Amino acid sequence: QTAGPPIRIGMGIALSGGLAAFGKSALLAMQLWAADVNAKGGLLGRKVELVFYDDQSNPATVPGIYAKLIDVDKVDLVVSGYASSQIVAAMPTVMQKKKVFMTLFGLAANDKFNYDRYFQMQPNGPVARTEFSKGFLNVAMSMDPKPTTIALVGGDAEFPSIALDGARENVKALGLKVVYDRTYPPNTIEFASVVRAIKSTNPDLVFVASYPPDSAGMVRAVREVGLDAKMFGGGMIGLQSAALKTQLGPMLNGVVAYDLYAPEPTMKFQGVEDFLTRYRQEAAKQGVDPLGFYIAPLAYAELQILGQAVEATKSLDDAKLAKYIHDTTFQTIAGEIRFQERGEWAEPRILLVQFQGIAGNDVAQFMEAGRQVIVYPPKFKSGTFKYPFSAASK
Amino acid sequence: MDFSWDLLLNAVASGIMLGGFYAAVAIGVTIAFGMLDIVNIAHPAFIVLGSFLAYLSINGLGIDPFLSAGVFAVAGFLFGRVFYRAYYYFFERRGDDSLQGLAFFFGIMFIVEISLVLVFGVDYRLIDLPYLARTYEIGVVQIPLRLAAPCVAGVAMLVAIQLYMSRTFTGRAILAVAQDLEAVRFVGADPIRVKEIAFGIAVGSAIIAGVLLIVIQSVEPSIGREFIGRAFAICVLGGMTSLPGTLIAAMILGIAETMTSTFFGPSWSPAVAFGLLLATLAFRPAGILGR
Amino acid sequence: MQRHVASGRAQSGDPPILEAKGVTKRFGGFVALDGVDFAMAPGERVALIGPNGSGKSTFVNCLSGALTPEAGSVRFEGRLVTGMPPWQRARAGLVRSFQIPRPFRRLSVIENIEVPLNFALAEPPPGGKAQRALEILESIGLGAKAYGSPKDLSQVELRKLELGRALAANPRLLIADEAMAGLSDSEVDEIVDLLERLNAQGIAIILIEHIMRAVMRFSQRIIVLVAGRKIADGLPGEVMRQDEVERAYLGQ
Amino acid sequence: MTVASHFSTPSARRTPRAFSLPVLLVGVALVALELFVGGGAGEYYLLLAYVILQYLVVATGWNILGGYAGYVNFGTAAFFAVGCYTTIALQKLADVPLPLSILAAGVVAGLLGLGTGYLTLRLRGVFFSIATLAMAVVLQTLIINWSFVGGARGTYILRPDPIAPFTTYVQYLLVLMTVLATASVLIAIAVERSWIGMGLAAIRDDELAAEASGVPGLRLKLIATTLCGALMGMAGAPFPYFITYVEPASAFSLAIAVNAIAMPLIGGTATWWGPVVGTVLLGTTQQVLTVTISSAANLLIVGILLVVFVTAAPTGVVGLVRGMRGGRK
Amino acid sequence: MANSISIERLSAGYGAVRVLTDIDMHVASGETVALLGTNGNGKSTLIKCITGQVQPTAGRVSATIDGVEHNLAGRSTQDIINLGIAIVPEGRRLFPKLTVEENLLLGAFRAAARPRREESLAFCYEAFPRLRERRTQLAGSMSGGEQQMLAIARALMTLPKILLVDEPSVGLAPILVARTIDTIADLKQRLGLTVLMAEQNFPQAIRIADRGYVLVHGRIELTADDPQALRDSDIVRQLYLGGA
Ligand SMILES: Nc1ncnc2c1ncn2[C@@H]1O[C@H](COP(=O)(O)OP(=O)(O)OP(=O)(O)O)[C@@H](O)[C@H]1O
Ligand SMILES: Nc1ncnc2c1ncn2[C@@H]1O[C@H](COP(=O)(O)OP(=O)(O)OP(=O)(O)O)[C@@H](O)[C@H]1O
Ligand SMILES: [Mg+2]
Ligand SMILES: [Mg+2]
Repeated sequence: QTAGPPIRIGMGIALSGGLAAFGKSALLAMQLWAADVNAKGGLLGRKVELVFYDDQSNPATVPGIYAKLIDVDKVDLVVSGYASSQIVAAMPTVMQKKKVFMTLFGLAANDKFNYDRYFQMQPNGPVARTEFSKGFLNVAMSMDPKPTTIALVGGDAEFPSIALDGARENVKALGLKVVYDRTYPPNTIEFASVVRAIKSTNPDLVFVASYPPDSAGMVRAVREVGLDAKMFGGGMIGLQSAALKTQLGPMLNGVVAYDLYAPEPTMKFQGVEDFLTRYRQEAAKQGVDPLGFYIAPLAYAELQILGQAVEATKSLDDAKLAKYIHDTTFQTIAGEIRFQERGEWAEPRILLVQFQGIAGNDVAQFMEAGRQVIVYPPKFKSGTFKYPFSAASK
Repeated sequence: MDFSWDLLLNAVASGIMLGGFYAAVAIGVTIAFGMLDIVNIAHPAFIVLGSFLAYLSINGLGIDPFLSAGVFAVAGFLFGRVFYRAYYYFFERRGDDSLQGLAFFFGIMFIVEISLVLVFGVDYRLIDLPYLARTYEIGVVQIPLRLAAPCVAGVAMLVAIQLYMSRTFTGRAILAVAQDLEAVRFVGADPIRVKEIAFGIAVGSAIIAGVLLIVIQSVEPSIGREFIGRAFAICVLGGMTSLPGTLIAAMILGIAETMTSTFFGPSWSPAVAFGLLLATLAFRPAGILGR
Repeated sequence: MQRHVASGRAQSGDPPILEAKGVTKRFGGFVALDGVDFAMAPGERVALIGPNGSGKSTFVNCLSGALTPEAGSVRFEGRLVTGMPPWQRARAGLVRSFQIPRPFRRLSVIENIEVPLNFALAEPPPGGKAQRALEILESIGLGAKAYGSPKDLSQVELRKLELGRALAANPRLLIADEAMAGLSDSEVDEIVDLLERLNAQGIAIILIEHIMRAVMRFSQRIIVLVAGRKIADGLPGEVMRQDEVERAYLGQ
Repeated sequence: MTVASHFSTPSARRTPRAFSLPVLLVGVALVALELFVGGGAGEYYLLLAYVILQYLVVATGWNILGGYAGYVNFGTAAFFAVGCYTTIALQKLADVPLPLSILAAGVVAGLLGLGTGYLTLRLRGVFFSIATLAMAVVLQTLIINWSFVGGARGTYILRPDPIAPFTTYVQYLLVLMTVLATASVLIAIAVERSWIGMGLAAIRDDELAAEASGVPGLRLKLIATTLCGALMGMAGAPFPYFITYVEPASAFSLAIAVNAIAMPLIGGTATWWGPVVGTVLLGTTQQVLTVTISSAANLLIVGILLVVFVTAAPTGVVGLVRGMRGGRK
Repeated sequence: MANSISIERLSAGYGAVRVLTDIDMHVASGETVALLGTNGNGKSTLIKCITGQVQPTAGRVSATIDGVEHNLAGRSTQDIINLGIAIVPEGRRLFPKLTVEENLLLGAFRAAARPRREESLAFCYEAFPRLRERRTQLAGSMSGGEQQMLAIARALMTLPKILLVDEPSVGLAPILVARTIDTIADLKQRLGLTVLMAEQNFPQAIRIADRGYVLVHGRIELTADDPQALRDSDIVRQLYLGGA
């Protein structure tokens, strides 16, 4: 039996608006964690309760939500919603109250604040900027003959901008020639013009940094227009979700994309498969991403870490928790996690996967190994990289 | 980008295809906003509703949405009529001007959007029609069916509605009703019924535009917001009350976007497209085919 | 072309208060005004008549600035006003009323009068604006409805309001575009009386009217427009006897 | 008939004068009160008040053009964002203190308003509205491509330490916003009761007739667009410090555009207190719903409330109250 | 067949303001009846009671169309128009942004009029050649007189049995006043209409009227069974011919 009032964990999270797809998926994972913990008797013998409010994908609602969570609801712990904008909007309030802040997918959000109780779950590592293109370029340079030219394209938004900045840096270091470097505005519908303009510059590599609807738009346009590049893909958010995978189906073959998890033999962390099974049962009901590869395991792991810290320090004291989290290497369903001083993963683990052998639009195939072959980093490599793009597309 | 005829022709072709789809999006705005003076800011929300109906059609019932679109459009038409009745009852009957309705439609927009979230969830939805996965080539110009089919459907819908407006009595009465509601009675027509039918057509067209949207790209409940600006801009650029004007304006916007995208960098295409609108308004304040 | 400047306060030799030369206005291909010349002396009472569609209202619009003519010039009290916005002309004393009443519907009747009092006058009226507004309303017989809405006025009352609003602008030249259409004989007389009182104060008046009784009673000079051209300009009696006028306007 | 209740008698037109002192006093009292409330549980309420007052400024600004002159500005978010980005640019350039940034934002956004006014002076009614919408899109594109202020990736604006009498920075922000809100309401009152207000009302009803009555239409419209722009810009100026990270999407947010229009409409557009009532009602409701309902349903309820509000009181709460006071109808 | 209007003990007004009191009136088949009275005496209101724009507070309004009697009270304007009663309303009420021809075609909206629209159109153009010249001009940009013609023509397009005309001469040049009144008489003859015409212009109205009523302050002060009786009446002399 549990004793004492529940331990309350508060957050604002996008349940409506443009970020809701990820927000809801993350929330579901966290709710599963709460259920798991409560089934085992809670934390410190107390039940765990999530207190969450819809931030409507609008960061302007966030300061109020966190002030309310901390001052009025008096939650014991806070975690962030998805993503950078919302995290940063909460930072002043959270910092003022000196709360430990576990965050979901903040891009270098703590670089300016240097808050020592900030911990970030996306495995970007200390230098997020360059990480999203590192795998891509690394694999690209392994091709024979070596590529010489690259096209960079991405959306006019935070993540794509940062990923492109990093890509430019990496490309420069490698001495590749940039033949196309343009961005497209949010809510672009027609990507054929973009792809045609890229094609006319004849690049060896095409690196894309995009959000879900444009990721799909780009892939489709590439198939419709045709592209002779040796390698195509990059930091394309959305290709991790079942919705786009099933929509695009065989069009994905050959595309390389960054990912955070793939059901490959190299990624069989403790508990993750069990988690995904349970997640999928719920997700189908709620209209949330039914695969759950992208954000869900990390959201679950986030609370695993917080929970472990509470149990280990036997305390809800933010200072103690922060110290413990800094000092510990955690084994989670998302693998082994250790944080560096600014709260990023000490070792980045951005994967690069290549879609191979996709046939039809059935969702089940994406749960199998061998369809999203990990080609980078070497530690998790699960198959061979196929190139050029046209050949890999078969 | 370096110039080439190949790129130019393709940019124009893409622009036209995009324009055809934009036209479908803007038809309902031209009818409701331009002709009936109803500032239906929730129009894009109705479009997204149409997308989800299409999704339901193929994934729930296994029926090609191009086949069921007609049924949905009729449902939208009837819904639009009921909806207009309510709008009439609460606003027009009392003689309030259309501005009053604006807040009302903002409310409707949220209601539709969140209802979709609650029913369908927040995930991106799309439909896959294998027969549209083809790309035809005419000379150097590539015509992907995924864009061409919605364009053709959009233009066909516009032409059909335009014929209805100019050739039928009810159609002409729709054009008249915005100008002098009471006077429509003097020719023996019931203006409320006329407006009801017109609004029904507007909503019906939104539903079809939604079907076309989900053929073109993936859709989530709040995506309609992105179309508010474009839809209203096209309506105004076209001259408010003119469907042919709407078509021309949609094409212009589409071509401006693809040309900018091809030759100057896509990032500037909204600025060019909407700058064009501003310039047009500055030199021809009544729009292209404004009366 | 003879120019008659009859008695009243006007004296021949005064520089004209209004002088329009070669005013031309086209709508698309259609020529609504075709090189109309027109001059009038301060304090003069002129009637502008012509068949429907002959361009009278269009001419007024060109004089008041609501339309810009394609060619020609308009001088008011010696100043070139072509290209001047309507409100400046109103402030200068060139004021018009509209053929179809255009009240400010969401303002009260008295506020309708206060608008020109606030904007068209060089200095506030002696005794205050509210006072002056009431005076004007009394003088046009709308005193009782001062605080009501124009929505509740009848057509006639709207026409009176239209005139009252023009008066409030303290015109030097008043252009009344069919101020009497639809009024009863006694009301027509009332308005003619009112206009005469104003004229006695030195205001020049252009009357556009189809009610010949009023035209004949009021005007010192008549100008006839037909199809955008001036076909006659002279003393009322003479003009009315001209064949051309009879054919084009009076009938029979 | 109850005509008199709908139309201001001469005394009714003068009433705003009687209100400006109380408004000023309320403003001063609020500032004094805020200085006592520091961190702790108060912080939430300070933030809540900040958001509502920010909308009050926006709604009041919108109403000067939309309510008084009948020109519906759809580009509110652009003016707000210009205020935001003025602060950001000045902060990057020279670390300019916030009160100065607010004034600068007022000037920049006011100039933008003036420019819009000039560009669109030939446009009446809906054409003007759409032109402002187009202007917002163009501006957003410019900002997206202007890397000095962060471009598409956004930029961080960290809050400095609070200055002397203030114990937290939020308190400081709120006091500034309270001053701004008080000022904007006073401006609205001044406009409403002056010749400007009457001229704008005449323009709203019939622009041609107004000009014929000597109303300098263009000049008054320019005054209104400038004031409207300046107030919205000033409302946006402190926003970067409020959310600390600004990207174009959050500065040009739909919420701003919706609220700027919905709040005056709910309250009533004919008087200065319409937007005040509307903001307090809708703003409070939104804020409270956000932190009480833990699902997307809060936006649903906002939507339903909007619909209910405007259907129950189509002339705004002000109109409703007047109607009730006037007896029948 | 018989087409007539009959009004019994009718009272009507706007809100608390009573405009018409105890009106009894009859327009028999094939007659042209003039409704006289100076401004604000209720002529338009009476016509609006017939067309359902104003609902009477008491009394009965009925019309007989092709021998069938219809009670008009409580019916909507469009229903009444559809019975075969057309109106040329006060202020013309055209569709300013539609062309002349579109305005006319709309006139044939009525189910009974639709099949014969081409015929009616030809008739109207023949009766008003000016309209044919201006068929593509927007109605709103036409002069007052042209608009009046269009309003009459539009009413004819509904193929009415009974024509109600509210002050056709307002705002017309003298030459057009006479011509318009003649046109109405002519149309009546050619189409076999029953006409009720509200008019202030007594001398013109009397030229074509078979009978007349004079309204003063919302009451019928005179019922004249022939034109001469109207001319001879004291009231008319007082009101129109400058007596008193
Ligand atoms: N909508 C209305 N609301 C209130 N009163 C009205 C309305 N319409 C007309 N009235 C009043 O009713 C009375 C009769 O008006 P009506 O229009 O019937 O007169 P009329 O004889 O047709 O005059 P006119 O020659 O000006 O057309 C007038 O006093 C007028 O002020
Ligand atoms: N905006 C416009 N576009 C096209 N034609 C116009 C426009 N305004 C006026 N006209 C035409 O110009 C001519 C003159 O019109 P105007 O209104 O000046 O006549 P008017 O002499 O005032 O007639 P009325 O006595 O009937 O008022 C008419 O034939 C009219 O149709
Ligand atoms: Mg005229
Ligand atoms: Mg009348």
